[in-house]
Amino acid sequence: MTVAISAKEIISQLNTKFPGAIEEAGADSVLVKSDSLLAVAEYLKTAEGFKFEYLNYITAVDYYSYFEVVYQITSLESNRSVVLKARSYTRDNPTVPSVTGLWQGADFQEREIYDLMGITFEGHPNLKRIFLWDGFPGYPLRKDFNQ
Amino acid sequence: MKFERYGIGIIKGMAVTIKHLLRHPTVTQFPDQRLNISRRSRGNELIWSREKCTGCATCAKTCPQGAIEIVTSTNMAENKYEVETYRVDTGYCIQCGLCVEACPYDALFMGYSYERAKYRRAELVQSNDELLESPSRPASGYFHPEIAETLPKQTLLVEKIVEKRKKK
Amino acid sequence: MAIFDSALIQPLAMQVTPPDWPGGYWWHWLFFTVAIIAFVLIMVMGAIYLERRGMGRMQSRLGPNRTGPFGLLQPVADAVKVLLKENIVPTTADKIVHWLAPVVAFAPVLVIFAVVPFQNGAMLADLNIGILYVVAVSSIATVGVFMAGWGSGNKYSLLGAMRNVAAVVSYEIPMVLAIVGVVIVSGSLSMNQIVTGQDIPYILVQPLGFLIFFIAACAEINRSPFDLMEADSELTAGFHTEYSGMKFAMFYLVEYAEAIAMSAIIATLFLSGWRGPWLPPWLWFIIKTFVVFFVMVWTRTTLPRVRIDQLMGLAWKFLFPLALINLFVTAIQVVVWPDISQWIFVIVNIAIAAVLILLWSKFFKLGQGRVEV
Amino acid sequence: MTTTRELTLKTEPFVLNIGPVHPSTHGVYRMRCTLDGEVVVDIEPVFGYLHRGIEKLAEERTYTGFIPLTDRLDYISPMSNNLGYCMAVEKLAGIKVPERAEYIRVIMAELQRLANHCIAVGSMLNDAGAYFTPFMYTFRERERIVDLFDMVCGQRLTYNYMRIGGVSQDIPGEFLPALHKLVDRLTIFIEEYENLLKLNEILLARAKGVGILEKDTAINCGISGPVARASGIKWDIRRNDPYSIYDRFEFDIPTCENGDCYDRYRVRIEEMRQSLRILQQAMKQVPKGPVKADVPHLIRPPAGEAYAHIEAPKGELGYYIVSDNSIAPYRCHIRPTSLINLAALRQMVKGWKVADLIIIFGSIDITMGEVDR
Repeated sequence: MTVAISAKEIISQLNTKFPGAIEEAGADSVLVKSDSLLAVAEYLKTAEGFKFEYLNYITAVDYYSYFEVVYQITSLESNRSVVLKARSYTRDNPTVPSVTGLWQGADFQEREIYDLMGITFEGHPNLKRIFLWDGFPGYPLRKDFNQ
Repeated sequence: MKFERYGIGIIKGMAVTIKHLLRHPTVTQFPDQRLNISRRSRGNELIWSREKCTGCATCAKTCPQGAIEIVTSTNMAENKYEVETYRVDTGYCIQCGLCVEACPYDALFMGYSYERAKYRRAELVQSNDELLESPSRPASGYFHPEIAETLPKQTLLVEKIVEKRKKK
Repeated sequence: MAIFDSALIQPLAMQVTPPDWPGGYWWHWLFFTVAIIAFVLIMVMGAIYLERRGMGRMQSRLGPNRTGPFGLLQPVADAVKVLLKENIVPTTADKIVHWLAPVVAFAPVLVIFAVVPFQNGAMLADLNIGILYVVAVSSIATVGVFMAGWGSGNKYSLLGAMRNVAAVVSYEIPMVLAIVGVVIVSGSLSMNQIVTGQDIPYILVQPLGFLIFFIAACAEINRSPFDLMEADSELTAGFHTEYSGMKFAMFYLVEYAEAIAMSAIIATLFLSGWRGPWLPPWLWFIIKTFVVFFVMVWTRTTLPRVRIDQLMGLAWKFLFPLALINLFVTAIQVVVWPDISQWIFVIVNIAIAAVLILLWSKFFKLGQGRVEV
Repeated sequence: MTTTRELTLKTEPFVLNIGPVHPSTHGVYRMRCTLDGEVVVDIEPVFGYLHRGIEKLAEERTYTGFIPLTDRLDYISPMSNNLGYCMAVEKLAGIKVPERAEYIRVIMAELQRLANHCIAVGSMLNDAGAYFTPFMYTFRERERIVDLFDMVCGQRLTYNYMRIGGVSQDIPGEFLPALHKLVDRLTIFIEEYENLLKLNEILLARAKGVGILEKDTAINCGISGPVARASGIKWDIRRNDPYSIYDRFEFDIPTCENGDCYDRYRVRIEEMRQSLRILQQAMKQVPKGPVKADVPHLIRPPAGEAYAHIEAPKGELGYYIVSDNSIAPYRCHIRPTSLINLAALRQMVKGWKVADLIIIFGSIDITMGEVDR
C-alpha cells in the first residue's frame, strides 16, 4: 500500500538540511518555498532513505491570492509517497522552478500548466504552449479567465 | 527446443486464419438483420410524460449540458405547477441519462428507438408534444425496471453464435 | 474449344512460329491480344472479388455481398465509382510524370501475358526465351511506380517509391536464380516447353526454388508481407497517395494484374501450368492461378509487414545464398545423373530444402537495426 | 546490433509530418519527424487537436454532472475513468461504497481492461502491418465485452455507469450468466490469438528489441501501466496501493525485462489473462445488497483536496480534486496516463526507421481524448 508519508517524518530532516525552506507542513504535504523547491526535490529524489524517484503528477491550482503547484512523488522501493507544494504569489508572471532536470516526465505537464494556467517554469528547455495555439488570449484554467 | 525461427510461428498463424475462413462470420448485416438492443438502451431521444411531470426542473438542474429548458406557471386553482414548455435540445444532449435518474416522479425516460437522425439542426430542438411517448419512439428501460421487463431480451454476441440469425 | 484444338496438334518445337491459323499471323495476334486483355480484366475482377471475400471471411466478416449475386458485381461497381471520381493533380506534382506513371506501370503487366500458355501452344507468342522475357518486362513496372512516387511531390509517395525500387532490384536476383533452377531441369526457356516437360510438377522437383520464387515474387509485386511500398499504416498509401480517379484505378489494376501475372507464372513454372486430368487445360490453368493467388491473399491476411532493411536482409542474406545453392545442386543433379527418375530428385531435393532452411533459419537473424543518430 | 552513421552515405535530413490525419496515429496526434532517409533523427510531438478543456468544464459542472464527461477522456476505457473520478470524490467526501457496488465496479474495471487491451494489442499488430486481421479478431471480442456494458448501462461507448457512492443501477439478472460465458469464451480466444502471432517470425523481427525503454528512463519519465511493466518495473496500483476491493483477489503482475515492443505486447496479453482470473474470482463472490450509498445528487464535499488513482488499462489514472464545499469541483486535475506515457517516445524512436516509429507508437497505446483532454 502506498503510504502517504507523514509530513512530520521528513519535515525535521528537511528543516535541518534546508533551514527556512519549508513554508508550511500539512498533514500529508509539504509546502516548500519556490526558490528552494529544486534543492528539496533533488534531495528527496536522491537521498538515501527517501529515493522518491517517480513523479506521479504535477498540477497547479489557482487560489486567487496565489498559485499553488502540486507535485506528488513516489518511492517505488519503499512504496511511499509525498506531496510537495510550491506557491507563487503574483498573478502577473508567476514563476516556479522547473523540475524537468530531475524528472523528464515533468516536461509535458509543465508545458500544460504553462499553457492553461500561465505559470512560467524557469529552466524548462522548451516552454511553449502545448494544447492551445501561440497567441491564445489568456490562460483558461485561471479562475479569472473570461470566456 | 524452441521452434521460433523455422517458420513454425508463421504456419501456426496461417492455420488460425484458414480456420476462420470456414467459420461463420460474426457480423450482422444491419438494415436487414437487427439484433435486439439493450433493454436499458439510452437511445436517441428523451421521452417525457406530461401527466407525471410536476415541473420541478430537477432534470434541468442535473443536465450537465444544460440541454433541458422548462417553463412553468402556477395553477392557483389546483394549487400546483403547470408545465408550459418542456424543451430539449437533443443536439446538445449527450445521452448520459442523468436526468432520468434524477427525476423524482419517474416522468422522464430514455428513448428505446434509434435511427432518429434529422435533416435540420432546428428539428433537434424538441418540445412538449414531440417529446411524448409514441409507437415510433418507445421508452427504454433505463432506470425503469418495470419497462425493461416488457422489452425483448438483448441479443448477446457471446450467447448468440451467429448460425441462428434470421432475416427479418 | 475448337479453336484450341488446332493449337493442340502443333509440334512442340514450333518456337516463335504462331500456329497455322486461317488468315495467318495477324488473326492469331488479334485474337490473343483481345483474349489477353479480356482475360486480364476478368481475372483481375475475379481476383479482387476473391481477395475481398476471402479476406473478409478470414477476418470473420462477410466482405462485399450487396452488388449482384454474392456481391460478384462489386468490382464493377468499384470500377464505375472510381472512374467517375475527380482527377486531382497536386500543385507540387511534376504533371507529365504524374500523368505518365500509371500508363508506364500498366503496360508491362499486360505484356507479360503474351508468353503465358493458357493451353498447349495457346499463347500470343511462344518465344523461345519466354521466361527471360517475363523477367525483363516485369521490372519495367517499377519505373512507373517510381515515376508515380517522384511525380506526386509527396514525401510519403517518394518513400514508398524508393522502397519499391530497392526491393525490386534486390529481389530480381534470387528470383532469376530460382527460375534458372527450373530452366536447367526442363532444358528450355520457353514457357510452353517448361509446361510440357513437367511430368512431375516442379514444385516437387524444386521445392526450395519454389519457395524462393514465391517469396521473391511477393516482394516484387508488393504483396504482403512485403507491401512496404504502400504500407497503409506507415505511408498512408505509398506511391499512389496522390492519385485519384482513373489514374488510381490504373494503379489498382496494376496491383492485381501483377499479382495475377505472377500467380500465372508460378502456376506455369511450378504447378505444371495447364496440365491436369479430366478438366480442360485452360480451366486447369485458371484454377492453378487462383490457387496461387489465394495463397497470396492468405499470407496477406495473416502476416505483419517486414521492415525495409529486413526486406533487403532477407533477399541478400537468406534467399540469395539459398538460391545459389539450389542452383548448384540442381545443376549437379542434371549433369551427373541425367537419366535417373525424377522421383528420386523429388525426395532428395525436399530433404535438401528442409535441411537448408533449418540451417539458415538458425543463423539468419532479422530484427534490431537501430542506427545511432 | 547498431551500425554507426559513418559507415553509410551522408544524406540530407528532411521533415516528414506524420499526422494529425494519419491511419496509425490513433487519433489526431501529430509528429513532426526529421528523417534521414528512413531513419528517424528527431521527432517533435504536437498536441492539442482534440483539446476540449475538460478540466475547465469540470469546474462548471456538478460533481455528478462531470461523470459523463469523464467517459470522453479515454474513450477506449470509460469505465476506468468513471471509477477513478468517483473514487476521488468519495475520498474527498468520505463516502463508503456498498459491498455489492465494489464488486460490480471491479468486474466492470477488469472487463474494461480486457476491452482496452483488445484494442491496444489489435491496433499495435495492425500497425505492424498484418492487414486488419488481428484488429478484427480483437475487435470482435471487444464487441462481446461491450455487449455486457450495454446490458448494464445502455450505451456501448460512453458508459457513464459509476456514480459517487456506487454504481447507477444494479446489474440485471442475465448479466452474471453472460459474464460466465464471456470469461470462458475469452479464455479460448486468447489461446487462439496467441497462435496467430505470438511466435510469428516477422513479428519477432519487427518488435523484439525495437523501441527499447530502459527501466531508469521509464521511472524518470513517470511511465506507468503495461509500458512500465514491460520495462521491468513491478508496479501496479492494484497491488501497491490497493483500492476498492482488489486486495481480496489473487492475481499476478506480469512483467518483462527488455522493454521493447514485443514485451509490451506480451505484458498486455498476460494482463488479459490476469483480468480473467480476477473476473473468475469476483463473479463468484458478488454479494447481495444495495449498489449505491445514499449520496445526494448535488453532493457538497467538505473543502479540501484529494488525489485518487487507479490502475487504468493504460496506466496510472489519477484525479486531483480540490473542493470548496460547493456543488462543483473547485479544480479537477486529471493525471493523463497517455500524455505522460508519451514523454519517453522521443528517446524510444530515435535512430529507428519510420516503420518502427509506427509500431513503437502503437505499442505505447494512447488515446488522444486523454492526451489532449
